[in-house]
Amino acid sequence: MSNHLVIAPIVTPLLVAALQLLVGEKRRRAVLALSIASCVVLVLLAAALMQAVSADGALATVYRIGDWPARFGIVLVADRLSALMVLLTGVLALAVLPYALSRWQHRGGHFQPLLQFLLMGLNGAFLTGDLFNLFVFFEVLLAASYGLALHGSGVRRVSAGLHYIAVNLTASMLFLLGVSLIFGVTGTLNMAALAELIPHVPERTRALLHAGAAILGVAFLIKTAMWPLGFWLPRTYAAASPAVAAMFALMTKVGIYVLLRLGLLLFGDGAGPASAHFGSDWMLWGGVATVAAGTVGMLGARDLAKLAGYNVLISSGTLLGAIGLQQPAVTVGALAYLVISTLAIAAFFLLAGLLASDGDDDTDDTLSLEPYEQPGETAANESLYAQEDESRVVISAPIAMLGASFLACALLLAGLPPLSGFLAKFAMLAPMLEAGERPGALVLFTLVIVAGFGTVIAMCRAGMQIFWVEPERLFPTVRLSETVSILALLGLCLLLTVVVEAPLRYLRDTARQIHTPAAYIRQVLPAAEAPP
Amino acid sequence: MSHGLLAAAIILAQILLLLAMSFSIIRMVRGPRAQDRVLALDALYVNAMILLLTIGIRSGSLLYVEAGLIIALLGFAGTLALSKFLMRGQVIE
Amino acid sequence: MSHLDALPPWAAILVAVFVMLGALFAFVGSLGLLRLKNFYQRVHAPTLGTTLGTFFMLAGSITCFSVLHGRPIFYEILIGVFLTLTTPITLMLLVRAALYRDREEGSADVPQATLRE
Amino acid sequence: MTRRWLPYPILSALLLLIWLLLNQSIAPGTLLLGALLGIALAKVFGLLRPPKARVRNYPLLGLLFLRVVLDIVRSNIAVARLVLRRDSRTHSGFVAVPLALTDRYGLAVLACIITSTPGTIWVSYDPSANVLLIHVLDLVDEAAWIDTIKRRYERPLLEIFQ
Amino acid sequence: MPDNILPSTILGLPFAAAVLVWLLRSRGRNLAVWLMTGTALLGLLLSLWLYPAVAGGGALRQVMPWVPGLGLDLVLRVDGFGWLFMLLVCGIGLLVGIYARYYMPADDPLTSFFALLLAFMGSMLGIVMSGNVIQLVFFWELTSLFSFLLIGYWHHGASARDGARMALVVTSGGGLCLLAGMLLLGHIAGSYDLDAILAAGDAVRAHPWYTPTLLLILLGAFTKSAQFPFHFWLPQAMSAPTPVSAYLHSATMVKAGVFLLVRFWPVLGGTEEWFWIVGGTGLVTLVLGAYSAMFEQDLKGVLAYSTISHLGLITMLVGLGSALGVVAAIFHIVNHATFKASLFMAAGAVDHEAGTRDLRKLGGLRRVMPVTATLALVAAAAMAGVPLLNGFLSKEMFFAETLAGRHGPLLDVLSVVIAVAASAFGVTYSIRFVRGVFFGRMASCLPRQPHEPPLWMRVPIGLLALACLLVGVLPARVIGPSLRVAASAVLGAGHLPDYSLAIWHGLTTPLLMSVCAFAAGCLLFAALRRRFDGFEATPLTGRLSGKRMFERVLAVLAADIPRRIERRYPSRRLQPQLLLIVLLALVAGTLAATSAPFGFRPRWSSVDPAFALLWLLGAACAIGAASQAKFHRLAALVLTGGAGLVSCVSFVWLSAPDLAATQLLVEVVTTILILLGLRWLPKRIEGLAPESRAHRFRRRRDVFIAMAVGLGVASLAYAAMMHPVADSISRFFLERAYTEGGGHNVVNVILVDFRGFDTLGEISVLAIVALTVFALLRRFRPAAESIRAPFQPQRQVAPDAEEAAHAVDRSLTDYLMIPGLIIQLMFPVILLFGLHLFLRGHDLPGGGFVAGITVAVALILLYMARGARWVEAHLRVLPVRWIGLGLLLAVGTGLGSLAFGRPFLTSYFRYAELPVLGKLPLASAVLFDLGVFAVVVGATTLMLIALAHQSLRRPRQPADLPGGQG
Amino acid sequence: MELVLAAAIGVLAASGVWLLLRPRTFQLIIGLTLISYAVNLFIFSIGGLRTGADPVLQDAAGGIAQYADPLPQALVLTAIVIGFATTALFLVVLLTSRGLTGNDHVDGEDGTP
Ligand code: NA
Ligand code: NA
Repeated sequence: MSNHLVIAPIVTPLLVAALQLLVGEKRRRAVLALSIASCVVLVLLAAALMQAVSADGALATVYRIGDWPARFGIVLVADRLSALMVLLTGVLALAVLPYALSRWQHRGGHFQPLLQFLLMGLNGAFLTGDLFNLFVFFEVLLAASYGLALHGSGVRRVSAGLHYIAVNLTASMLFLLGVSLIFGVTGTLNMAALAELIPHVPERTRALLHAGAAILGVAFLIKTAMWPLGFWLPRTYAAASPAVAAMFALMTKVGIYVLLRLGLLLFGDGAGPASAHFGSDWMLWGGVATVAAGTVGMLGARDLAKLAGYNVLISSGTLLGAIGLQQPAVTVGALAYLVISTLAIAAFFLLAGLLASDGDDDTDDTLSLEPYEQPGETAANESLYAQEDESRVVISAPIAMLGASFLACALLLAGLPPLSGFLAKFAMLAPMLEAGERPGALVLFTLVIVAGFGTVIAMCRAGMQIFWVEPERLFPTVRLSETVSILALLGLCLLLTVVVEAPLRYLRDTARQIHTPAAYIRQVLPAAEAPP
Repeated sequence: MSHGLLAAAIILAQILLLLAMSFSIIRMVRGPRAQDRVLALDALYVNAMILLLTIGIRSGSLLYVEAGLIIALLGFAGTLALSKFLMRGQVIE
Repeated sequence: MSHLDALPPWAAILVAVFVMLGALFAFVGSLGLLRLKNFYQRVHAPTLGTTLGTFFMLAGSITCFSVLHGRPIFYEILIGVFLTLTTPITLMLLVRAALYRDREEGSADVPQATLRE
Repeated sequence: MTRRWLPYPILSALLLLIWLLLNQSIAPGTLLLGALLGIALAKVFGLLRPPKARVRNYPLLGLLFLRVVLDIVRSNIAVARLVLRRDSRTHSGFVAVPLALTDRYGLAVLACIITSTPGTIWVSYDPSANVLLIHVLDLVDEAAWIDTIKRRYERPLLEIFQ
Repeated sequence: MPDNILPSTILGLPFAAAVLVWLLRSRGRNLAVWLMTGTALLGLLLSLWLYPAVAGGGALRQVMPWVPGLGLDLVLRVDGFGWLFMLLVCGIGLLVGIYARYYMPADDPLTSFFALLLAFMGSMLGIVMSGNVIQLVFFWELTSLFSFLLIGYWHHGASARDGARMALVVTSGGGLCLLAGMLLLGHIAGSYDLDAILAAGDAVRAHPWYTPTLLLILLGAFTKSAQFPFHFWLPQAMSAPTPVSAYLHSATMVKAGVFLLVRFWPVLGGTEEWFWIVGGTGLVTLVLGAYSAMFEQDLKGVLAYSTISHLGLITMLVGLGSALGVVAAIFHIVNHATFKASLFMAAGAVDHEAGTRDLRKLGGLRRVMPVTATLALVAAAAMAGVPLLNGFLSKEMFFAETLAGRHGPLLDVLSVVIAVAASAFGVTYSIRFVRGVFFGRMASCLPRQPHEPPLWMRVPIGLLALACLLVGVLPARVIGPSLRVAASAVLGAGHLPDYSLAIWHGLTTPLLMSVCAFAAGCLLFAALRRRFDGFEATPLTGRLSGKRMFERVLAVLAADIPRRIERRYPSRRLQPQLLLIVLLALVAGTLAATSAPFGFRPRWSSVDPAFALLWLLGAACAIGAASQAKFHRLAALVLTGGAGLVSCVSFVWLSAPDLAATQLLVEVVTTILILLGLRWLPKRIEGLAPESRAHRFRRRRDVFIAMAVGLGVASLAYAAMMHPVADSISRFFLERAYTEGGGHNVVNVILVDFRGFDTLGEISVLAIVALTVFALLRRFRPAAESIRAPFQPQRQVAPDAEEAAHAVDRSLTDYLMIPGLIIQLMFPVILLFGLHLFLRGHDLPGGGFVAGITVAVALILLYMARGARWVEAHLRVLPVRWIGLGLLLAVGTGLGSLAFGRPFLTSYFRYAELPVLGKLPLASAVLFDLGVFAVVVGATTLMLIALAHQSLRRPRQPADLPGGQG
Repeated sequence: MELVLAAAIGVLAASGVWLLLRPRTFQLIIGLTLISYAVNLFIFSIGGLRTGADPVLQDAAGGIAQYADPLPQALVLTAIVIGFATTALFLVVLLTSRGLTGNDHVDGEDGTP
């Protein structure tokens, strides 16, 4: 009876990664084929999962790992929100993969397995219904992200990576403290069970519960790069190789996802008067501050990748504020914005990589020692970093394509028509006015619009500099695969301008579902499975 | 009576061992040379291992011997590495 | 302390003596670590703990559990075996390193190097 | 055939013994598994191409063992006294011992003996000159120490291993 | 074609054509021209076709579902007002298309130009046809975007770029304000549908958010229509190709602002705020534009400022608040579009033929281009408000409206005077325009030899001039019905004010004002005639260049200040970031913990003195490590080891042997790892750098913060320990571990069965980290001063060099001969112990992880004792293979249960009876644990060895690096 | 017991946090190690402390009250392993940083002592 669709998005990339390790780095084609297959399968799986959870009457699919009752074992729960995030992960990975194939993956070792591990971690974080398991998957995706962020080495990456790792290790410590406090107070780790127990936590331990939640919250806010916890982000993302940075566009969204999920599940309306909406003001005002800081940073940024990095901050601040409002209608818009901004920022990172790819080769270093390979293969060392020959279809003079892509990114990020960025922003801003009685709502509303204006200015300045001021500027040769990635992401955004209603209906159902968690709880913990 | 004696003996032994450990730690802090600190760490491990045996006796469970076994068999790896580092400036060459 | 109540008095006293003796030797060893004047003297002290200190404690443990379980249990012996094998390695390397470092500093208290040692 | 399957019988036997001790059982399953592991791990040891060893005199080995145990107990008490003595002015120093023993295993055993005995410690060994340098905590007579070591430990070891 | 799909056809046509032009760009410019003109003509004809549908005062609506869920359907709403604009957009678009074909340089393929122009036309149509305010904003921003691209069409010139950027920033910024305003409006009205909003006027005006809403919408309108103080972008936009100026910057885009004002006049108008803001802005713009236009030297500059002025006039008309004003505004919109478009085209023709637009250089061109001169004369006369031309009529209405003032004598008189003055300025610059170009002395030394432009460039100008004349002569016949339809659409069919479109109303005050203005204008021109050429900038206002101010403000607000702030972000420095994190966590935790009453009383439970003593030691180690970490790394490492050992003893003390074993082994491995790395760190010697006061302060501050954190964590821990929850899920595990999990060691059963999924993730982390470490170290470059081997081996190796025949590492092998042999002997013993730990893990402390680390330690010991080369010559360790296999095994075990129809990782457990061996437990979890074991072995050795190899490769020469390791 | 352990956790955390805020990479890694000790003990202590409890199920199991709480232990084990992995990674990254920037300051630029 169990629907293995739920576990598949986690196991597939893990399996593929293991196989890639066994196949060995040297057999490049086999490794690539595995990666491509994995990403395609992931998209298909996610689509099927989405289909399954959005069928009529379906609430969520619960998968009990090890066949233990949900309350005690680890469960995976695929509801509309998780399915959406899993699909987004798959789509992003599939779109970014061709780009990574061209020349970027050879700047260091084991790129493809690390990417698969990242996908495993992301999908796991989105699907798990267990708080500690969430920690584990966070660590998986973080570890993979460390590897990917450092991919290619070099001063910039390593010193940014050092900060990134230090900050995230600290965050992981906070995560553990928070989880253990919550477990200590409630005696459970299952999210649904927690939601069920929190209203009944005795008053004498409620303070502990709140402290745990607050510490946990800080950990997540570090991941979402809330001001003033997010100064690491622009630098890290700018230093990462473009394909990696594009995948990272999703990383802050994991924090958003968790805050959205746990915020509403554990501290929604049903959490009792003492705990309801715990921390939502922090998120709102933190989001406001983050948008402001991101806008200022973006206007001050001097290179494209930094600019993109600050756009990540703006996006995550916007989302943080929006989910801090805890209004279903705002959530709908926020989810739309989440999807669009992720795709757009990813595309922008890829584009920035192409536009600034000269001078990036400071990291090339001849390798000396390969103790773990057969001596015969070691001789092929030099070719390890040679450029890829599979996809060497090079487009010369790609200025029109690059320019159009840049424009599209700018429009998407600024939320200007005709692309879906406008719709997403509208969908989020309009209901914000309904929450007008909360002072932060109007401030956020204003700031989001101001941030859009700032984006126009910054992107206009950057774009004109690149495309208009220096028309004789030497554009890099662009490979077909790189173009494919960028166009796929932007095309998706364009598609979402036209096909809006069905996705939006899905998001509306999603928001309704996460704002009324009773059904989720019932689904995860059926009455028949009462505690022994 | 004899059981009271045994209980007291165990507690006293534990205190003695902890004092022994504290001597090691004082030596660790005081130095003066790196080799003194490493020696003290080694002694600390041994004392801890003996302490684990007393805990095992007190709780009546053989399971705690396990941890002692690990210290006896593998605890030296750390001090070995430290010694080698002092001698050669690197651990593996 | 419920487990220990099952011990017969003779065993309890024997175990108590073993435990005390073991702790005492370990204690004296570490005291030596603190009191002795220079490194080459101090390096001898912990051996008390690794030899008789451990030995008595193991004896206590073996007595205790053999009596408790009603059958001979020599599990702990392995600790002694392992310790006897591993302690010399560490100490040899450590003293060698100390000697080297003292020679480097030109200390007069240590013998100078032969061509190869 | 035996050489091929059981290249290091003593090691295998010792491993089996350790296995039995670890598992605290002599059930047939444990024995079988222990024997298998003993053989397999001895083969792994063989991969490291250790120097060849031959023990010629087992009884002497046992005697040496008893002698060492006795020495250890004596030295324990002596060193404990030394530590507890109020004025801790002891004369200690290095002693160079010229050796006749060259067998690696013999030297290894000697190292364990000297280091395990409180009050003496193996410092370094010069294989070209075959001179052993030890440090003695309570050094009164250098020559006596050289004699003790050569007589009490080296000679039996020579008999056992060479 | 039925009416109800006509609007969408009209709207869709230009976009479709734009895409087509873009796609067929290889086919050259003629196709583009045909598509442009054809589309515009078709649009014009179809719009005319719609006349019956809107003539009755009603509105034609076409609704296409887009995002109904957001209240956002594609509503096309054609009423009389919109219809009039559609005619304007399509009509002038047609003429501009024809004109551009001949105007643009012959070598320009024009495809992207026409594609943009078509897209712009579509966007403009979208604005005027929007029946939904958000949709309106959507198209509004599109016009900003396309105008940006059109202005920057010749982007190799700096002025084009600056102009384009300025236009984009100003108009899209306004557009965002408009979006905000429309969102507010929609919120107030409860719908974004235009009809609903138009019907909710009273509610809107009474709403507390009325003023912000009004301001935001006006910001949108004013920026687009170049109203003061946003007017400066329009003259800059004149760097665009002239057809663009003619189309966008006179006839269409800038009219979008006033379109908006008229459109929302019924909703927002009629209030004090409206009067003051709109009327005032219009007035200022009117005067300022007209005044500045007089002193421009650039032909297009004159027209641009004149446009600003006329837009100000229209704005003022709308702002005055009467229905008649609205009618006049609509009328003037049309009139201005016709004469200004034709003037721009004429100016373009002059530029095209003469090669310059500088009024000081031009002159006397009527002799070489008489047709153009005549047409320009007519249009300029219309602009000046000469009777019998359309400009006269709307200006009459404007004067009449200023006279009908109801805002106090002073204001009424002032507005009349200003109106006349601005009109006079208009006359002056019109004369200057015509005279400066076509009359006077024939210009010499022009860049080109001027002659009459091609016929098809003159035709559009002629048609527009003809329109000026026709409207001027036969207003009621030509424009009357359209104007009525448009005005009634805005005002409501029954609320049309009395007005008459006649040339002659008798000797009225407005006529008198016209005459005055005309006379004054002529006089002014005469007075200043000789001095115009001398003005480098506009007197009085010229120093306050809007452009420069804008650039400055933008540079300061959007670049300098942000850059300065951004530079102060601690993004390059880790310490402040960590400090912020720690502080925020501290504050958040404290606030949350004190948000609810703390319900526990401290209980002095029995304190075991031995345990207390143990932790006294632990604390000493921790604090010692903290204090030594800077200058005495080895001491710190040793002390950290002490603290770890103490916590390991505590685990045993508190009945957790598994934890103790794991902690111990991990600590051993960590120590070795750090030692392996220590060699690459720089020497650090105490007391070299004197400590500054700031550093001392920072240290004290950090001590304080650290103590606060420690206190906080300790209190949380204590509180939590005092309140263990009664019914934790642990009960379940204890009850089922043996019966259902098949193991006595509950902890291990949890790890490999109940929560095996965590373990799967955990070994993945290990694998990932090992791969990362490996990848990173492959490109490791040590610092310059650590490249040389440490001094010890150098010194110790010295004797080696003397007998070079021997192997390199004699000193190493000799030194480690005896210890190495013992370690070699222990190798199988440790492996045996590791296997033992593995096999019994399910029932007793142990398990895959501990066993894996044990095996890894065995390997490392061997490496330490014998050196990497020796070990790799004897054993082939393939750590990556181990990792891969381990992961595969773990996942495979998990997937195995799928074959039995059970979920992932469902364990299988039973006892097998074997002949000699007896009962053997068979648990699938053991297989899983084997995977864990393999991953741990692989990952740990991979990391350790990769790190160890760094020492190996350095002292050697690069030449012999790759091959000779085996 | 509780009080002692709480104080121990506090001291470990404080020492670790202090090191975390220091400028040298080595200080940072030692700090992170100490903090992870503190966190591990914290998680462990959450289940309540027990001395002399059985860590492993006996065949003749009476009640389950006599056993130590296994879940926090399992969580700590996972945390230890993950902490080990990330410490190793951090170490290598700090070494690489030291190699590339030439110093051991956390920011890669040697300004402060
Ligand atoms: Na000794
Ligand atoms: Na275990």
